[in-house]
Amino acid sequence: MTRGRFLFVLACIGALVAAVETLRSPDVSAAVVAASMLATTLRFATPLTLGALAGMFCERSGVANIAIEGMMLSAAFGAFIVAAMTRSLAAGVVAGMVVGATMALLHAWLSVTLRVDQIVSGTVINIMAAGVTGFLSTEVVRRKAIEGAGLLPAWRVPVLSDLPVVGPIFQQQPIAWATLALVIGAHFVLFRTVWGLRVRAVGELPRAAHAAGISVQQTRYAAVMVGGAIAGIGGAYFTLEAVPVFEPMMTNGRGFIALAALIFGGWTPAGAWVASLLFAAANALHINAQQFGIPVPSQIVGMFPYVLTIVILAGAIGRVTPPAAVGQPYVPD
Amino acid sequence: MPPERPGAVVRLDAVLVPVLAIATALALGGVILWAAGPRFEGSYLGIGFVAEAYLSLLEGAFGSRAAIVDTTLRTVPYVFSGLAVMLAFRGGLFNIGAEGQLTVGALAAAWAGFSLDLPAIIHLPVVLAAGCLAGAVWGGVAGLLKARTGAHEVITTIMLNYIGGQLASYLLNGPLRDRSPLNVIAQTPKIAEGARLPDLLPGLHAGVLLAGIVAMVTWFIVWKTTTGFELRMVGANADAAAYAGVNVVRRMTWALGVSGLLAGLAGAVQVAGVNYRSTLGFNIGYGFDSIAIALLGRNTVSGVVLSSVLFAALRTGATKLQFRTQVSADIISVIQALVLLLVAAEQIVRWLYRLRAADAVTQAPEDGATAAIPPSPAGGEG
Amino acid sequence: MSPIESHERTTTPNDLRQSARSAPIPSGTRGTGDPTFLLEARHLTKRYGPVIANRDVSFAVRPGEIVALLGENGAGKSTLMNVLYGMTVPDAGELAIDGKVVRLRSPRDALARGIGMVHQHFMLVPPFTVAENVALGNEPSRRGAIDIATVEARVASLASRFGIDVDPRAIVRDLSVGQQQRVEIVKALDRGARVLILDEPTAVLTPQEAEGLFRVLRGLAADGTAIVFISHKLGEVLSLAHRIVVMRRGAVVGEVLPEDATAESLAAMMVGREVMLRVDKSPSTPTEDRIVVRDLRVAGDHGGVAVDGVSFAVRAGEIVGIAGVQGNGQTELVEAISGLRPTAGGTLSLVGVEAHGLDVRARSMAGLAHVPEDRQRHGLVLPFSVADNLVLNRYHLPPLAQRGVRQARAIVAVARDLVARFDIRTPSPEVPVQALSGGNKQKVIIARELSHGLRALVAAQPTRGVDVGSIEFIHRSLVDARDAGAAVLVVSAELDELLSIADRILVMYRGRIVGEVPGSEATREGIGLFMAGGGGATQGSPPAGFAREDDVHYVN
Amino acid sequence: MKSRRELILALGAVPILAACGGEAAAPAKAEPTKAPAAAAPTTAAAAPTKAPEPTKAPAAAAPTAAPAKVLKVGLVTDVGKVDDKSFNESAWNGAKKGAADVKGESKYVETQNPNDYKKNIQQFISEKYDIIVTVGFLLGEATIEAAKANPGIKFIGVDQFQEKAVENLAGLIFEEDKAGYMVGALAALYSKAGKVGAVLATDVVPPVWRFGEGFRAGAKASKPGVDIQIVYHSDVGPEKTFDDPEWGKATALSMIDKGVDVIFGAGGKTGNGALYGVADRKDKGVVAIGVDTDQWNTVPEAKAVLLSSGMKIIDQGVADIIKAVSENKFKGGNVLGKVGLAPFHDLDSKVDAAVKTKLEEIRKGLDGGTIKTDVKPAKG
Repeated sequence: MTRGRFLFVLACIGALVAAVETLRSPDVSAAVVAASMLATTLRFATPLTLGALAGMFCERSGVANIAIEGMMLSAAFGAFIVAAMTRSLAAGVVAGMVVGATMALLHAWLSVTLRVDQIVSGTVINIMAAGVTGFLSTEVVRRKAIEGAGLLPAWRVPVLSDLPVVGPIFQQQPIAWATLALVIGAHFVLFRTVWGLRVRAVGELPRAAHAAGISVQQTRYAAVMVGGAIAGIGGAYFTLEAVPVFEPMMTNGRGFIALAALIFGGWTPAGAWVASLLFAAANALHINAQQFGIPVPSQIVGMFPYVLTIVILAGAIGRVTPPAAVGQPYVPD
Repeated sequence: MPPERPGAVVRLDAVLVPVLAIATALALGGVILWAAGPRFEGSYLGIGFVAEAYLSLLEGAFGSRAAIVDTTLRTVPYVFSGLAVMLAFRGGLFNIGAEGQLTVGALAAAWAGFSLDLPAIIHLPVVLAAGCLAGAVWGGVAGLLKARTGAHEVITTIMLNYIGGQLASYLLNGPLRDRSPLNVIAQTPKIAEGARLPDLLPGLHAGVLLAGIVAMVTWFIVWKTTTGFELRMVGANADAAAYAGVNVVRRMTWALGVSGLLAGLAGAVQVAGVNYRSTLGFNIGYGFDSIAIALLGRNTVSGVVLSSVLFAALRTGATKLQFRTQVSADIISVIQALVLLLVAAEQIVRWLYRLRAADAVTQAPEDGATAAIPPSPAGGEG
Repeated sequence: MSPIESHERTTTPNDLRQSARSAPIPSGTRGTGDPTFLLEARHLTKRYGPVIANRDVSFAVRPGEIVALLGENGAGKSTLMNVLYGMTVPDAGELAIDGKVVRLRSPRDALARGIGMVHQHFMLVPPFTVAENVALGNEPSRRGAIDIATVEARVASLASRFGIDVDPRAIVRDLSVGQQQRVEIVKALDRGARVLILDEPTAVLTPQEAEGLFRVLRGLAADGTAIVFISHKLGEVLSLAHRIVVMRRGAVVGEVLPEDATAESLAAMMVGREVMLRVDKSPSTPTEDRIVVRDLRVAGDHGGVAVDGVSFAVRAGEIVGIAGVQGNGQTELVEAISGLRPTAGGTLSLVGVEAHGLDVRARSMAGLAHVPEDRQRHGLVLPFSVADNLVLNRYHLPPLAQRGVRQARAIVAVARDLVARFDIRTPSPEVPVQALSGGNKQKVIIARELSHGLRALVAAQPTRGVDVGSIEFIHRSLVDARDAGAAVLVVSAELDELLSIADRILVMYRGRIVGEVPGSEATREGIGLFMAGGGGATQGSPPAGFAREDDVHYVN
Repeated sequence: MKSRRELILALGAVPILAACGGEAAAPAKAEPTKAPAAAAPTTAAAAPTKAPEPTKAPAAAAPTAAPAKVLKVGLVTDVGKVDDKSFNESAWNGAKKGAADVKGESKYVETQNPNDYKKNIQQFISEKYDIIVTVGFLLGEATIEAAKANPGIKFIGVDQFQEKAVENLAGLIFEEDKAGYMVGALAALYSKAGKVGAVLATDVVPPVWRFGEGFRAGAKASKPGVDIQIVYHSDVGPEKTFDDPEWGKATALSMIDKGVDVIFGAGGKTGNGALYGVADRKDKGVVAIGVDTDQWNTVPEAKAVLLSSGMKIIDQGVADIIKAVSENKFKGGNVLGKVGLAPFHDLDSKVDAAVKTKLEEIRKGLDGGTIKTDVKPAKG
């Protein structure tokens, strides 16, 4: 993410907060509003960030991923059903990761091994995820009257979570905390580790990586599946951290907003996180403004991430460069 | 890269693989149905249940005159949007935005239909043209961005789908909303009588005819005109097209614009022939379905038409299947996803049925010449 | 050499270099099983569909030996090299290292056994630093993180030891071609290469840069590294190699020591018969200007100036050649003339018309034909039929199209005519052009470009990767076009080609024309000097400051 | 089943069910038919004693109808599933119960796409069903069309207001504004912080909007000066707005952050999300109010914090009309279903008697027309 775009994002977030601050009702303190907006923003940003990180590992290795939505949706279902069956939330999260990674394995098999067009492969996964989870939620969850296992309890930062105004920010649930850790972890993995270097090499110039003795296929499989597992955590967020139920189509297009965040963030973990925060902040503003009786053009809020992404892609606010080999199957020889 | 003009052997192959893919997907769907069915009740194995499910699907799609009419009506928008995706594919572009283009097409058509006061003979064409124009603009934006800035059309068309949805939400709740006190729905007023597509047969509007004509025109343009030649050239090798004097920027914009036009026409025909208005939320699912249709149809016009019939039949028959078996109609989506999977990854089908791979023209790499031409998004078999 | 030693050498490559050998290079042999061979290929065969790229190829190299693999484009050198490096698995035959048969399934296997390679198309990741590129695939790590500092130190030490100038922290994208090649060599050395394979390493270098490279290679060989040097340039092969292996049509056709060979004898082995050096042609009788370039400036792909104020004119009835090492602006110049690339300044007139604002199509209609440098990328639409490719520039004109509708019968008729006239070997005009051989593909392009209303022709690398028979045919066609009154501009990296057909030769260096020589007076040496940016004795003066610039980049 | 008994018992104790009939607040001038016999306003005295055990119901109903053939009831959902814990489920329960009561059979078809409305209705027509229930106002047009074309079949359109009565179509409509009004009043009266909130699906959908604006009016009227926070999920399309529990929860939490202590969640799964959000903060003494059905039964996770629900008694309304058909008492036109508050369940002891009294007054006022919600039928 370029410095200019980073400042642009900061300015946007500042403007969002300022907008609420100036228009809020007199009996709620500014600090409360700011803290509340921040809390809401972090909450909305969690699945977006996870989705964007999932897409990042995938695309950094040169495999386009428009199937974040499908991976998250199927993981949301898998996490829910396993948690419900085992009555273990931890098992549910693991199941979410396994399901996400399994969908990713399908994506990798199709696009890396069989060299199916990566967009087509992503489309297959999205359609399949919607159909299979819808079908199973009717035929299994409904028929067997399966009840959810509840939600992951919040983890409180000892002293800080008891503070009056900002307290809620420091009592997030595990996946929200894990997301922050994953942003840092993903940055470290991608830019500081051997595997990260190889993933990036494979995504930029696969023949160079191949010539250096790296298996392009294995690296892509691994990266896509790591991404899938992260998408799986994002899916588990919906059914184990946000609400204790699974609903068909409950990811509600967030996988595509995550894709937008990934692009807006220039395919970097920090950038994707900041972009997710920005998009989440727009939603938080939408909610907060209504709370204070300010009419908001909802459709404009709804368009915000998508318009911004097109603008960025068109190069109007700095330019983003995708990994050079994204979308191209690697054919050795 | 497969040759564009396949020989006879390959042509047979081009039919065989999709047919086997469909059969395999239905078989797998049958296994799922069987698992969901009452298979362990007594000695009942549940095979009959699967058979009943598929028979009801067939009956629901083709079992009566009404069913056939319904399937035909559903085929119409699929043909337009499937052709839209196909045309873009031929130009090497992936139009995921059929849904958004269809939405804005429907909006524009409805607007032209209820707000303009024109004689019937020109009103209908104006309505259809308005839908085409709006769709063309929506697709053309993505084309222009691709051609001018390199912004990938997959991403921009996805984003434009969402923007189109929000635009529809705004317009249908605001400027274009039916203001009659009785209307409580986010929809436009009904379009004028003269703006509606006449019925060919009771319940079957003339859009069917239009779909046939447009399919033939599309075929003619893609395969017989210089424009189509340029389109295919850009799709197969944009660099060579530029070298041959084709204005690639213009041709890409044109391709996505015309693709959007066709999708917009799908929306307009739904407005003029079926709903007589544009209602929020009525255009869901066309985007991905049309991609599946174009791929299943191997990006050929006849393939698109046949695939459209198949998808329409699946959707139409789903009701009866659900009614008879009380199994979730989501099974249809599962089957569609399997069809798409098997068509896209035809190696699976070949492996399953031990088919010989189509004679790929392999060649030795020439020293010094990198044959680094990225594959076109769709396998481009004619 | 025992297996244990070999293992140790693989892991600690520097041992070998420290015990630099100075033993005389044994004379060549094609026999197998010689225990002194470090790397040996035995009876390799590799097919691609109907094409046999390597036929029963046997080849070997000893430690400290520089073996040149000589052959024309398409002789099978690259395939052999890919097999040696594990990138291609042969259909038959085997490889032996230190006398032991090995199977190389991937470059990883090759690298592990001490085989390093410098590819013609560099295998460097542009956004990475030099150190990251060197580390790739062999990364030291500490507590999970890459220990890039260690790699940087290793690069610096290797660089200083072999006199290779590279900054380990530089971003590869920002380096010149010559520098990138050095990074490739360092990369291979860092991986402990005992055998270094270089694929056409001088194709992108000036003669001076090439000389620098040779110094490095000789140093490495003296240190015990076995070097396989792939080339089709006779001169450098004779001056560098200890032993020369010649390939033709996928097979090894001969093996000689340089002291026993001459350029002529090598050439004869390469092509299988005496090369006709000059095309039989009459003196040119140039008339009016057809291509006039004045002070033309063209931007390169990544910003920067690729063509920096070039002026020349090509007249009807003459062939003007542009010589120069690849990457000195010739590609951009040709693209600017044909309309594919916008100009950044200066004027260009074609057939008497100011070309500014005319697109590719308009220039083509005005009578400009263009044989592109990269025929796979620009010249042909591979999945299209031969017929469609033969009309790629005229498909929109009557009688091939009437009111926007293509006329299949007329197209096939034209195609049949061209197939016959230009002797294009194809089963039918309907088959996809990708099924044709390289020479026939090029003939498709030549046929298309030379067959209609030709007034000016720009041909870039017209015979690259083409068999000898086709080369003669193409040269003949160019001369015929000239004699028919066309202005012909030929850009070629093959000096011999220009020497044989051009009436005048211009030399490009760093975006400028640095010299002009009449074809009849041109010599390899004279033009070579210009190509290196040096002043010519014949005419013209080097661009100001060239000498200074030249030495900024490399200190050997 | 248990739920019904408890509901009605509770109604006996707190008779706050607003069964509004007559001319009161139909969106337009058309005259709603009074809900058939069983749907008559439940009175405090009658309800507890007459409440039939559902298992016994068929026995009671059988002698009255004794149909020669089995009555077939088909139901077409709006886009969604019959177990949506919301109006589709409620209507399906009503259809099942109604059919069972008259020894008929029932079947449903779940709609996947708005384009399928007509076709799904047609399915039941071609199978010669006697009664077809269509759920949701979006199906209104398709239902009217089908009813006109098939005069021999009785149609029940849930949430479908009819401009002109169709003889064989009963439009079961509800005054969500009144339900919302009562919810708003309850919220305002219960709130200790003086801050109440509503988390709603999109205001583009009229019943949602009426719930929301009714809530506003009720809260304002009952406790002037109360801080009312109403948030609609209008930034997504109608196909998503009901299916976004994560958003509902986040919105509820955002309100709780600002001191809101009573939250009304209305809008399918999105509204349910708000209930989950409140349940998440139950240690703060925050309570939630559900919608459509008594969500104490459908959202068990929120039992402990569920104060009440703003109900549309769809199931009983549908069942009653089915019964009327079997008794040949069916009449087309708009049928006004009952709306009201669900029992307080776990929190009953926390609601002051004064509040209960006040709510009863409001119910009567709404019922009798002395209190007006002044909510338009739809936004804009």
